[in-house]
Amino acid sequence: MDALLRLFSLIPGWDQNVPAWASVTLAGLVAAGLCLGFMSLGPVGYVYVERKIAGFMQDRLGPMRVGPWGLLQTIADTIKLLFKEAIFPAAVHKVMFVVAPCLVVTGAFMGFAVLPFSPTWQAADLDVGAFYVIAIGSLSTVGLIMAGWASNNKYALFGAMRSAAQIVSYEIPAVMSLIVVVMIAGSLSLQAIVGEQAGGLHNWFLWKFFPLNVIAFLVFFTATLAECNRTPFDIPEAESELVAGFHTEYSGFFFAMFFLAEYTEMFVASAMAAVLFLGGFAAPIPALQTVGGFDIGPVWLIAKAWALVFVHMWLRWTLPRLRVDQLMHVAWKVLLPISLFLIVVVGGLLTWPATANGFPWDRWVGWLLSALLFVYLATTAARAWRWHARQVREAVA
Amino acid sequence: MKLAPTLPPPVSGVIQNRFPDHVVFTTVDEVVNWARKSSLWPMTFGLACCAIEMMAAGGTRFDWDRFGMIPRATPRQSDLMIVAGTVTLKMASRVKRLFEQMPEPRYVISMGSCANNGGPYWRHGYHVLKGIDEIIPVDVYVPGCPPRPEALLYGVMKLQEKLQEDRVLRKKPLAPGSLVDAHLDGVERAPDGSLRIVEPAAAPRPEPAAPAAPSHGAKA
Amino acid sequence: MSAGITRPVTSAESVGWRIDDIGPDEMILSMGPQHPSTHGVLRIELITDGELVREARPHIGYLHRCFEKHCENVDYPGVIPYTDRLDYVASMGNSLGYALAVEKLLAIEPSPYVQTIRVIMAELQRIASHCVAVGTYGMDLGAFTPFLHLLRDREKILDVFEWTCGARLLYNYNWIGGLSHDVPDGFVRACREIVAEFDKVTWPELVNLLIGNRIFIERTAKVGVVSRELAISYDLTGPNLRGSGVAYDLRKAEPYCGYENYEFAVPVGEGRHGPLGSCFDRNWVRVVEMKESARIISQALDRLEKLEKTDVREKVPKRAKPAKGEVFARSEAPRGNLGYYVVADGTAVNPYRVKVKSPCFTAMSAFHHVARGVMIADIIALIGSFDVVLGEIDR
Amino acid sequence: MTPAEICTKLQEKFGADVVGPLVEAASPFVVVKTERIAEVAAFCKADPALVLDNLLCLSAVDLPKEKDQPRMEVVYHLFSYTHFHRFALKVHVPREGARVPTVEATWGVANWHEREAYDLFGIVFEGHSDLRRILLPDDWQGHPLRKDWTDPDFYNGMRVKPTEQMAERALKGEEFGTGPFRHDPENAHVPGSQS
Repeated sequence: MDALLRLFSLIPGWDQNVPAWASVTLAGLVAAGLCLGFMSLGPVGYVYVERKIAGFMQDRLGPMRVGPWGLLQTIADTIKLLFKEAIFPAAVHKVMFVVAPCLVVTGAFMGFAVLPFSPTWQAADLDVGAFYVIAIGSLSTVGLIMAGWASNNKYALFGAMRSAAQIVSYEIPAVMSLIVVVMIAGSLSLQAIVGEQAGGLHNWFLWKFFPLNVIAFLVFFTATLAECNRTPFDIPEAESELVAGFHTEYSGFFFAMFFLAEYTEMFVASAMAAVLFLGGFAAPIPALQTVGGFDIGPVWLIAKAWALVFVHMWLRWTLPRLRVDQLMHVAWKVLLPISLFLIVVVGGLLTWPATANGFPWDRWVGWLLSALLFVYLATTAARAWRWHARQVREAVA
Repeated sequence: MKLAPTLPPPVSGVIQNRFPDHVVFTTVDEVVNWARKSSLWPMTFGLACCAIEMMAAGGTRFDWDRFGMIPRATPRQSDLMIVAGTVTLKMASRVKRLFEQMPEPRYVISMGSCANNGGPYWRHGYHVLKGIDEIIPVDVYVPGCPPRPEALLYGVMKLQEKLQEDRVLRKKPLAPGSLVDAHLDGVERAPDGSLRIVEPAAAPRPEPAAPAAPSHGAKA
Repeated sequence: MSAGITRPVTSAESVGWRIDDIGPDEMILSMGPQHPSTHGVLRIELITDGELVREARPHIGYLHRCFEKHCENVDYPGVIPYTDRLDYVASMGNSLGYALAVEKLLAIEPSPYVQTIRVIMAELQRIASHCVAVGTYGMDLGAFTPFLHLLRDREKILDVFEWTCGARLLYNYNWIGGLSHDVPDGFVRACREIVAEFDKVTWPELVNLLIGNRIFIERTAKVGVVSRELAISYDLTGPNLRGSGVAYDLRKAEPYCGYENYEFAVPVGEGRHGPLGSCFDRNWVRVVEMKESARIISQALDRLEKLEKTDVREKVPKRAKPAKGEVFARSEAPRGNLGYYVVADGTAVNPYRVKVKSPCFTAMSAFHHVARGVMIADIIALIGSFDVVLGEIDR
Repeated sequence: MTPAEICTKLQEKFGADVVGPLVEAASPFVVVKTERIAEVAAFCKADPALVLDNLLCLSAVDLPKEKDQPRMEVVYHLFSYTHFHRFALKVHVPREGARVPTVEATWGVANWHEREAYDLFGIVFEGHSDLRRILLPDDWQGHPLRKDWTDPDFYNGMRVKPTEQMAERALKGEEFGTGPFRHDPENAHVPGSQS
């Protein structure tokens, strides 16, 4: 918005003739329009990429006939959905049935308001930006429950209840691991968080207190995966169980809105992970931050977010899905304790008197605890891998 | 005698089928038709043997995703119903309901002999529907028992060809090849030029040769 | 407008539960007949309390194609195409069972050459059928990719079938007393390549991608336990029975088609990750069986090369008209013991009565026992683990 | 045990209620008195020498033209997973008002088999917990596998028995579309115009 306002003041006579409130409103509208455009066009890319990735993983081609290499596939899908009949079954609650997809899309879309694409390209630099994203992200829960309830369909209701339980549960580990970052950065503002990480790869929060923040990143990523209802946490719309979950009764463009929201949420969640742990718009090498005098921060952020979106897709086409109780087990008994532990240790490391009695306690205790956790996790991972390998070996033998 | 299903539907949309043939509307129609034919989402709806070949058509070697087909589990989000397999009398009402649950425009491919006309169960199948066109209209019939996946894909391509000729914004002729104002039983033209279905009682309807009351088999 | 159904079919629903049957917190969830993972047109009514299933009741018959009526109206060889359509995922096994039953009535013994080809075809079909079974099972649990990989490898087997008899899915291959076509030149080599690729690529990949996956094991290992007694009382057969730890395989116990000449193991469930007889065990038996089938094929191919080639239609009767009598013959189809009860009245060229004991029918009849107290997601896992094919349940 | 031994054992226990002698066929069987079949079944399963714990198949056969007496038969094919022997029991029932005691309590699988026999033959199994149609719809009339069955013309407005006209069309190779929504080349509807 700052950038837009500065752009406006370049126009001769603007500042004199246009009142400030009008400038701000106009800038807000333009920023919203840009975000909306970005958000609506994004899924065109993601869906195509997802289908191509699925094709690659499954030894087939994916879309090929619509445009060169099927590039126009998603556009065709969108036009078709626009011209499709929107069915309102007789027994639905019409108002809620219509409001629900709008609410879901709004929730996904509002996350864009604080995403920092560069020091100046940000719709609003809120002081509580990180908190805002999490809070607004749960707006979609309301939409999903409304959709499930208004549909008057048992499968839709199941999907809605599942998604509510899932999103509420997974928000907690996500917030906890976010707190770790906030404590390190000392601010909830996303600009400040990225600013702390500027100056190259080694400054990313991912490597801070190695390996504590790597674990925090994994917890955050897993939790957002669940919040976006992606495999292995896609139980709210589990196709083989609940037909299509909460959007079973939606057709035409209302369904497209859910689709849009899902992919947008995926991008916002990945972008948030990139901002919090991977330096956001900061380039891995400071020299690459600008090209020909232009700040290419947005490119870096989008590239990092897309890399994480790719991991989402990769997981989706590899893993089976969990059952409801196993899902809750993962959230409450695995992710939450880990993230609480991280808060305690990182908090301790940050507040410990730097040198008590002339001895660098913070370093030593910190490294000791980190080493313990690392050893524990490494052995767990190794055990899991050995176990898998044994299964395969025994099976093949 | 004109049969009821060949009637064009009443014009209900605000812009649908209301415009004359004009370069603008023709182009819009073409774009919409292109989008519709490029993104035919079939319903995952397997009945019998043909469903296995349908799965194969969606599988790695034949891969109907190349045509932009993604199977959807719910009828609300699908455009195409592939009736793959034998429709029994017990299942027929469900198939009809599923078809009715699909949003317009919807298309039906009848896959395999059983769905076409009862197939090998035609003569002695006391519980087999003699063709899916007894209950729902069909766009493309794919013969075979079961048809190969290539045959199904060919059927899809035939449907795409057919779709490209559809009229979305432009007025529909009452029957292909006839003029716009041609007369058709059961349809009348309102003063504003739109088409209306007249009262069903007035429309000639096919009378089954035998009384519709089920004549019972031998009772014990 | 609609000339189809003149009155709504409501009475068919009346067999469902009444309002008194469900508690205050419970509801009835109707799954099917059109549902992505009921493997066809199965309908299951569930009484659920939230995600928990208190009671399940399967309804079948949505694919009742009057097989037994057709058998009484066509002649003996004419039944074979209809048997193909019973279990349409494993047609070779079905027609083999019928051919064996009628051969018993007619007292025909096909030549060893024919029998060896039959064994090869049956075992290839077993691999192809289990590919679909295990693949769709993975898909039921949310893993899409293994399914497509298995379909890809199944196509190679179908290619061989197509090469031999011209059909991909329903073959009409096992005739009474012989086969419809001899195997083509180069058949042995093609089969060897398939078996080698299966052993080297498909199978390890399947185990690595799906069966060894922790989520897959968690979802299946403690779910749907079928005890030995329940399995026998409900006549579960094939992999479903062996998954409960009963090492009974007709190919070993009552060998037919010269199965006694081959060396193979009968895999049974071991309770690897949970109680014996769980969904995992049933699925695991299928996975191992594929490997054993590959072993049998290799041996049968060796045998085929050594055997003297005979005309495969040599003993096919011109006019099959058995004397008055009846026979109940079983064979080990991929889904279990497929039994044909054939009654001949000695005067007609068509069977007087044919009754099929289908393994899926009996497996489904035990479903309500196993489905008590599980979660909705487990219902899907259960249906998949029984590996039912509706064409065979409903006939 | 051989079938002969099993037969002797049954005759020892049930005497004249095992009606016929052992019939040596490809699948040997004895005929049992209809009223006692449930007890015979329970004995077959419980007796340690028999342990016929598995009901392989329960089939019904309609024999309207049998010389001595038109009747229906219910055939029980049994198997033992303990001794690995097979045996078969048969009961004779009249064609009209056939009633057979259920063996559901002995073999769980009999539940569905008996429902199927009821559905397709109209044999009533007394004491069955849930005797209703299994394959055909509930409002179906008649029992189609009986030999005197003739196809009805319509079921709920859907054609069951093909007409002569349809048969002619099929013979001429005009295979597709015999229904009211049939494909009519002269009046082929424009796609998307279905209603």
